[in-house]
Amino acid sequence: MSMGQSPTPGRFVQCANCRKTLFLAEFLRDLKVCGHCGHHHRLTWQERVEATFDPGTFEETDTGLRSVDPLEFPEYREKHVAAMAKTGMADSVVGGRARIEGRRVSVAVADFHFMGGSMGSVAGEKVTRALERGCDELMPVVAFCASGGARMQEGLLSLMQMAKTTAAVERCRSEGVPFIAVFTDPTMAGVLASYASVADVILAEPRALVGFAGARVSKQAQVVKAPDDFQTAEFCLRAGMVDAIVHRRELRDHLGRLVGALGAHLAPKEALVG
Amino acid sequence: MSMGQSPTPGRFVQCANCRKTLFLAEFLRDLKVCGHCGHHHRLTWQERVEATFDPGTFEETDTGLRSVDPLEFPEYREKHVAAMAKTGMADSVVGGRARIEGRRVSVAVADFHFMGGSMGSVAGEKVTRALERGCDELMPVVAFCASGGARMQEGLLSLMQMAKTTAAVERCRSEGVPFIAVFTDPTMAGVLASYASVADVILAEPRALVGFAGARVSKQAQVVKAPDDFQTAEFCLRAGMVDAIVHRRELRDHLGRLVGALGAHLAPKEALVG
Amino acid sequence: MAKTWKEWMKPLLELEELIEKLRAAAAKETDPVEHERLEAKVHDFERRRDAVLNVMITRMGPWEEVLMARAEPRPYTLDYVDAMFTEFTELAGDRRVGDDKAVVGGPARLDERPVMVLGHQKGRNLQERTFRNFAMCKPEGYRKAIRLFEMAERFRMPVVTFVDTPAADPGVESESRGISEAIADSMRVMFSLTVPVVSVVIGEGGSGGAIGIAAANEVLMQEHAIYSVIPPEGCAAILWRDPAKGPQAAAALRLTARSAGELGLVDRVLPEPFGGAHRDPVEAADTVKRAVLESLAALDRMGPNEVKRHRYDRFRRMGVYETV
Amino acid sequence: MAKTWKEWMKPLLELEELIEKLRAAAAKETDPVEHERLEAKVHDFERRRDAVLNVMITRMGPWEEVLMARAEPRPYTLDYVDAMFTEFTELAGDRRVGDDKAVVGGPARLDERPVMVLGHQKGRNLQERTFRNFAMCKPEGYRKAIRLFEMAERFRMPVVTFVDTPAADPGVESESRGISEAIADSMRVMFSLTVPVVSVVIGEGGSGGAIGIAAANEVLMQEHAIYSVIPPEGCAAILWRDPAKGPQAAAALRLTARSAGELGLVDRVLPEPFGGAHRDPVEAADTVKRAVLESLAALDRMGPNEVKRHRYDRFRRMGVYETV
Ligand SMILES: [Zn+2]
Ligand SMILES: [Zn+2]
Repeated sequence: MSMGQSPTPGRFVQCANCRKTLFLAEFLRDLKVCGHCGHHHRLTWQERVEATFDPGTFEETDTGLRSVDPLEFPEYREKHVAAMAKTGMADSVVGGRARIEGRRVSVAVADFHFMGGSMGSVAGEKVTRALERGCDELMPVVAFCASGGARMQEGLLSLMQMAKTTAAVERCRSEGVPFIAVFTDPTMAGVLASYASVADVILAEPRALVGFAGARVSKQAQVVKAPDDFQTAEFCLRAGMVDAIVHRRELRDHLGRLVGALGAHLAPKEALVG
Repeated sequence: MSMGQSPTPGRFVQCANCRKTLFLAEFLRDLKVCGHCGHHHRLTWQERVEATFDPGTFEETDTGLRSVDPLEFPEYREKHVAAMAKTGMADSVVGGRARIEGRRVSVAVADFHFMGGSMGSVAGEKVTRALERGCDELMPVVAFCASGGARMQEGLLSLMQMAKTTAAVERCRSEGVPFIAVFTDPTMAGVLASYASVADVILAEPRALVGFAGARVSKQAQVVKAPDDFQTAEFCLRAGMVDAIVHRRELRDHLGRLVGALGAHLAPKEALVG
Repeated sequence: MAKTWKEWMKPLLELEELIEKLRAAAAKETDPVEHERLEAKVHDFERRRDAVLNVMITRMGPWEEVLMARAEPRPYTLDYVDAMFTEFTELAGDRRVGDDKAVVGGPARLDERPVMVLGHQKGRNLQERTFRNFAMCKPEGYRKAIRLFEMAERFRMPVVTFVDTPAADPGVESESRGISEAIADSMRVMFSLTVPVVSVVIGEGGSGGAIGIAAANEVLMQEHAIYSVIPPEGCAAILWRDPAKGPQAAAALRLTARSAGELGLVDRVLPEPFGGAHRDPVEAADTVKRAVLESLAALDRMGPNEVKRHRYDRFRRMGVYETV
Repeated sequence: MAKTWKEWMKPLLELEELIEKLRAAAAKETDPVEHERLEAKVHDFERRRDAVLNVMITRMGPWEEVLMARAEPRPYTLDYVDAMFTEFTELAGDRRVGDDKAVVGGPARLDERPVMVLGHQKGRNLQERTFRNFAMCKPEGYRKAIRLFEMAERFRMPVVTFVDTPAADPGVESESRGISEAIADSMRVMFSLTVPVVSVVIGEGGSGGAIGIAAANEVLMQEHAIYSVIPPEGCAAILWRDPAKGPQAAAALRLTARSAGELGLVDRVLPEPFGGAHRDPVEAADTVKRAVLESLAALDRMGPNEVKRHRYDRFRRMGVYETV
């Protein structure tokens, strides 16, 4: 794992959860999982790529897509420019091709550091292209979700990204292309209520925040008491919404097995395609 | 409605629910629904046919099917013979063709008076044939359920009728043939857990008993308190299992509308068939 | 600014109340002269009413559109169903956990033709509103919708949906039964259909709760309906930490029918009777009905796979970005 | 008659306990003469054990088959999954309300070939049994199964199910979430599949709870498994108002593997290691694996629609009646 995105400089970092001091080198070798409490710290998209795919196999696509400000929404341009400067990304999602344990996959990786991973036109387009690429090139699709939801600043256009990405998932279904979503911290609202939730298989990182409405809204809305782990990956697993909670260390192996078993039928077709 | 099956002789009958005395003529004109409390008394299959289908349009099919005693189960033969003598039926289900408000339908009518409407090989075969007739002759299928469940005395053969009838429902689905089930008192166990529950539309008569396990078993099995109307049509409606509770008087009209709307697409095909 | 339709419409509603009183007095009045005087007064106030209404409606901004879309007397889904269709037969239940009263649906006839109708349903009074959960669907609502969509597919019935919800239900129970999955799956199933689907936004097109039943081949929107990714109050709370700045947020979000039309996100904006659909529900329903029939007529010219493809392509195009 | 497997097997289990003790003593014994004496005693008791087992097994009636099918040490679904497959990856949840631990499933490899595996899961001790709800599925179990079946269809994976349940869960909650519909819908979806499905009854084939995941192209049944429309105790309670007459009911119901084979309701009865699958789980799993591979090989020769048709026809034939 590169040290480019280390949370604090120097040889030590502090766990955001248990506040224990950790050796930076160890922390990075552990894929930013706290050695004491197991807290999974958020990754940048580059860290995610390094942690997940076969070394050197990730190839970014759709690099030319740029957000505009279709509604001339207050402060959107400024915020967007600031996010670009901060992250070096063009928008909150990066698309591409990669391999997991030798197997080709189409990929979309969201990065929460870019405007809370929110989904506007560009993110929606990249997720859609990742799904369509899976169909066109006969490979399973893997999406890493990390988002507060739809991007308010693009108004109804953002809402339509929910439908657009979901349409692409349905295309995958009807064409027999497996789609695996990984819920990382956080996976919320408009992203959760669209392509993320209709994946064939859903994995989640431990303690990731996963929910539809802000927890405050949900709890206000009803007399029913929310459990302590409300809107966590663990809560979702119990509620039947998630297939497994997988430690980051085991994610590559887990994904590899799934991609291999569910995508095996594509291989003969792939051979035909060339 | 014929008077052949009146619950008591003479000019008066007593409601099985509220115990009020009713004029027999009125009771029969009301399709055996109590004028005081609205209790829907059980009907024989002939009464059901008269109450539901266009006069004179019912034509029975599969009249030659006879139960055997494949397991040589204790007392089965005797009970079966007694049921035949009591009801004049060959088994618990009658199959046929009929019209509802002019529209052709394939029909299966269960009669609880024959061994509790239990489903053995003959009942299963008749239900299956009713569903297949709908596919072959391009007409919607209507089934009246009235059963305590599978017929124990035919052992595993009865269990297999659950699968057989459900397979026929799936055939209807894949061929676009609407299937409407009417839950009458009672619709239980092996019948509920097979073809009945996978109907496209499910209507129920008021207060009909509808459930999987005997109520005693269900209540024993769990600490959760059963509601007062547990295993009634009303409970099922609330639980999302039933589309509507329909008064017997309105059943013909309700079925007519549904058969008309859901089966309309079959008409052009029907024209082709002849 | 006014917070509710009633508050905004107060001058008009007061005038109308006054007119009603004068009319009643005129009807009771036996003296012909006095009767005539009262009648004249009625006419006078009616003119004033029309003038006030004219000013209010022509000066409507995005926030007034929000208030209008939420107006209590606005026709709801079942009003349109009654007016536009015959033989509506409601179907209930998701075959899983319950029947969600916030959404109603079932087969009906549109000029004799069988269609599957479905829509969010608001309530007129507090009791009805509670019964309908303020038209905020729980997971079982979307799963009922899925059941009806799939039935429509099997029986080759076009689907017509009416959109009118502030949002999907955000409660703890909805969350634990998978409200997100339910919304997404409902959209997904809509995209799988090979029968035509037309959606009409008749009031509040509230974010995920709305799009969950609006993945249609054609989306129509009434003049005074709104369609938004987030309620303006929620947007204001996030942007400016002040929910009272809803009006500013309403403007920023471009949530009016006109904006949605300009952005190409709805196919047609349907004119309403002057002052809003509730001022002439018959005319309003007639306009919607004609528009739905026209949409269906266009979709009828396509084959089943073409219809599915058309829907995909419609949404596939959505999004504004540039490529460098 | 014995009420449980342990009670029935008591003489044998006591002998085995004794043998274990003697063996331990022999191992510790340093005096060669005494050691030899103990070894001889072990052999003697082993011969006696074999003789007792031989008598017990060869004299098994229907009731003993019931006890054997319910035997605590019998291999369960996950034991077979471990022994027969590689790369099993469990998938959880019905995407509706929960994850039913009474049924487990997910993709795996059968000699490299991807398959979808699913089965009822019992527990070995009280804690596990409670966790698994005694392998009695709730609606969410069948809905998880449906999700996996549909995934298998999309990804062209054959399905292998293991049947081992006393019954579906009969509780109030299951009832209110539609246990009947869930069972029926699971069967219905199985009948819609165009990929091969093989089911193996490995223990208790308990009525609706069992058939809900056993609508397969080929149904295999282990020698000492049972398959019944009703538990014998329940049947006895209804017929003779005496649950204790389970043994008589077991005989009447013909619930043994042999009977099911004779009636043509299962395709193959698979021999078990002498004394039951638990006496040699490796051999038992090997027999099951070979049989499943043979069944799949036969089904592989059919096209997708043929596979679906084959399944329909298999069940379509079931039922014994005469035509007059
Ligand atoms: Zn820590
Ligand atoms: Zn009465």
